[in-house]
Amino acid sequence: MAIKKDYEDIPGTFVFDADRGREGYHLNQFCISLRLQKNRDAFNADEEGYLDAYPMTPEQRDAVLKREWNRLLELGGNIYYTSKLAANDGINFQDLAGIMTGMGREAYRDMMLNGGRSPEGNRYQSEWDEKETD
Amino acid sequence: MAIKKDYEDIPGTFVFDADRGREGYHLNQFCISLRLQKNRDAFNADEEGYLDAYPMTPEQRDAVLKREWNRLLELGGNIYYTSKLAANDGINFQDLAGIMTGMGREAYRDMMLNGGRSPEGNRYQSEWDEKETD
Amino acid sequence: MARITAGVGCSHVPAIGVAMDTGITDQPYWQPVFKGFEKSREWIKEKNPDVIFLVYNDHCTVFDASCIPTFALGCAAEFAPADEGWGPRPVPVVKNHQKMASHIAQSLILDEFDITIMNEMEVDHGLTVPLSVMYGDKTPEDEWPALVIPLCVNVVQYPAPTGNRCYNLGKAIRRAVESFDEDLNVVIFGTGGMSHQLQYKRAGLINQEWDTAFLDRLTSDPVGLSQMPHVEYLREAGSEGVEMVMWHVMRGALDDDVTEVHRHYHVPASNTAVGHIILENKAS
Amino acid sequence: MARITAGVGCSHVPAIGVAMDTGITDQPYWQPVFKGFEKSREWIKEKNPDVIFLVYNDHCTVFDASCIPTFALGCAAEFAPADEGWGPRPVPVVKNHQKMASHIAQSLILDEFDITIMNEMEVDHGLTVPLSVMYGDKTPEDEWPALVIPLCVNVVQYPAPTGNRCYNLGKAIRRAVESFDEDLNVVIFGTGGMSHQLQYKRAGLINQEWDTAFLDRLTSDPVGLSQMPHVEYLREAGSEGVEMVMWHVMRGALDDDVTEVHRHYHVPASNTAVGHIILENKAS
Ligand SMILES: [Fe+3]
Ligand SMILES: [Fe+3]
Repeated sequence: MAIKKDYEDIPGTFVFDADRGREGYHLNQFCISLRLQKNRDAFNADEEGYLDAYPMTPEQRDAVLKREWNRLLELGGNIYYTSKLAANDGINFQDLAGIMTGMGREAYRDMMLNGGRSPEGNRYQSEWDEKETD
Repeated sequence: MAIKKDYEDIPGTFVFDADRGREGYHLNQFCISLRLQKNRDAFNADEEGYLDAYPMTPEQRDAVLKREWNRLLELGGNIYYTSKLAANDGINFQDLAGIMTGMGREAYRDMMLNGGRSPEGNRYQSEWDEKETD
Repeated sequence: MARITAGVGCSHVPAIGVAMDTGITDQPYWQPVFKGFEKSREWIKEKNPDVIFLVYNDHCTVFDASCIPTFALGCAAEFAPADEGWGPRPVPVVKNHQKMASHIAQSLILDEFDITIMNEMEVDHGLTVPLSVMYGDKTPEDEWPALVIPLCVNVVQYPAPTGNRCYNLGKAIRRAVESFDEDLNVVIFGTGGMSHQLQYKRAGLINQEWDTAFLDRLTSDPVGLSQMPHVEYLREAGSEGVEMVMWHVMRGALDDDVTEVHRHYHVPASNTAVGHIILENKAS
Repeated sequence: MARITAGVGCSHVPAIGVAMDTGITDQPYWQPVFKGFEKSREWIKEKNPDVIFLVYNDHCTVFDASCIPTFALGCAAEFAPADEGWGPRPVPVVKNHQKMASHIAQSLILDEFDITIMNEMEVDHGLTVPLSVMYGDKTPEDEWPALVIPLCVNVVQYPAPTGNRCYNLGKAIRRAVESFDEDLNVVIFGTGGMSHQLQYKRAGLINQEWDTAFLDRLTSDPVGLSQMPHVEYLREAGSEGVEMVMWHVMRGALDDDVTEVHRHYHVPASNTAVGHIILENKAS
């Protein structure tokens, strides 16, 4: 594609562009349906049955059922959509971030109280690759 | 309002601007609901009951029930919406125009076959006013 | 690289669709309407575009009054013909070049056009009638010979986008198409018009002189033509004649210099003057 | 004549709304967040705007992925708080100045901004949290002290409108407001940000240095600031930091010269740096 994705070298980040939006469409539409109580009730009563109405891929469906929060993003989900599924489970944005970063709830909360994740070393994928090979 | 309505002196014409759109909102939303067969069936089975779901003015409601096609436009309807009500009644765009112009179906069709209504004398309200006082 | 090679201007009168769908195109009333598209059907078979970028308007069918986008770009995989009050037209589902459509959407937004992206959408006669007149009879079991990227323009709720904005949008669409890597032959359609008024006491207005000048100026003076204020369309070409602003999108996407390869004009189809033009880039 | 007298930039973190709605604003975690809005509440009581033009984004609540407008202007009579997954916020329904909103819509479209008109719309925390922090606790039985015209900007599906486009939209909004005949005091809000990333392995990114420079340049270099490319927001301020483009709409609607009358910055609120600024036109 001739529009260069100049944002693809940001580490640990998905930019929700058209390609991701196409891939995640039905997954995201499922998630947003949970913003209404009647849909939350129906989903919680029968998750598998409720999901049948959304033609997502088997991988996406599996990630929903297993609440694999990072996998959902890797498969085209967007955080504002997947957070509706998290809200249904009683997980707020901060605790969801604790899970996605692999830090856990307490360590993540402490990081935020100490000023958050520094941009230093977190701007380019190459900086993360270096860390891993250290 | 400081946006001048430079189109208000066109005779026999409503320009569907924001003021008309606000006035006709529920009337038009009722009309467009008839684009679906299940709604046409429900409306045709019980017009009054169906209209209760749309908080239009008594005048608008009355004009719907009486199929007063010009009155519907005067009360904020737009032709693309009101034509859905006409379609439900089996009236197509051309016959609807025959009614709205007061010419009747045959005379209107003949006018169209002869090249349509000339712009001469039909550009400004003042031209119509003169004709009336002739 | 994808490239836009030609533009088609075309009325999209619903009654033309009804005439085709009910098989009455050889009746004396309709015969001259369709006669003028014979050459067009040969032309498009010859041209054989991969993709049609089709500029049209919805007629309060798919978009109700709750949400009125100025420019809505269809990015769904396909678009089913809508029920407009008398059942959906019996024509094929319209298939999109979805990847190109979303490339164009991204490009247009970065180019500062404030597009609304539609990932689900049905389409009304404004889109399907031009396909029917150009490609002839097709049943729901057939396929349209080209993929179609729909751009739906608000021309019902005043104000429509200006002619100038539409013309510049055409230029931005061209930039977007030319930055798409696949080798594709794209034809752009501008639809609607010509002069017509469907409503109230002035219904039936037809202005052949104005229509003819409009068709002439598409080749001779496209920039000047795009500067026409809304009130002139409304007064001279009827309240629904303002649909003609969509032709400027088509014209803007072409070269400054074009060749008119075909024109057709006939009165009436229902309440409407039927107008049609085919313009080719000289280099193509 | 209506006039825009001041601009407010303000984060709209949902957790701030939750803290207010559950009455925990005096807990040590939240106390410094709300402390910084004490002066703002006095200021807005003093300023007492008739209308707030509120630029915000929906967070996949009211707009799902089927229809994604770049700029959606709320023209409905009122806007109810939406259920975002844990029930609607217990705050007043938002009342519009409907006539002014549709005047602005018409003016913007004629000014070649391709607005989507919303005649029915609910609103999420992006709109209600800034009202709550500025006006304090309100129950559903209360009324917001000002009418509100909402402008919802797409910042979720890439690409958001450019900073330049947002800045110029602010200028067009000003022209629209100033051509409205009623004598009204209008304050414009730009909301969202500051640096934050809610998603994936880099979640929790905060860039205080970048945020501070952004707040500084709103007064000293607004035009230069509006030229920042999307990738800089994404890289430096986190993937959700791109919300900051909405502040340029606010800034563009003000005079070139403004006075910063208040600033507040605090980390954290949930995953986010809270930023807030009040700018007044010098002449006001
Ligand atoms: Fe049309
Ligand atoms: Fe936000």
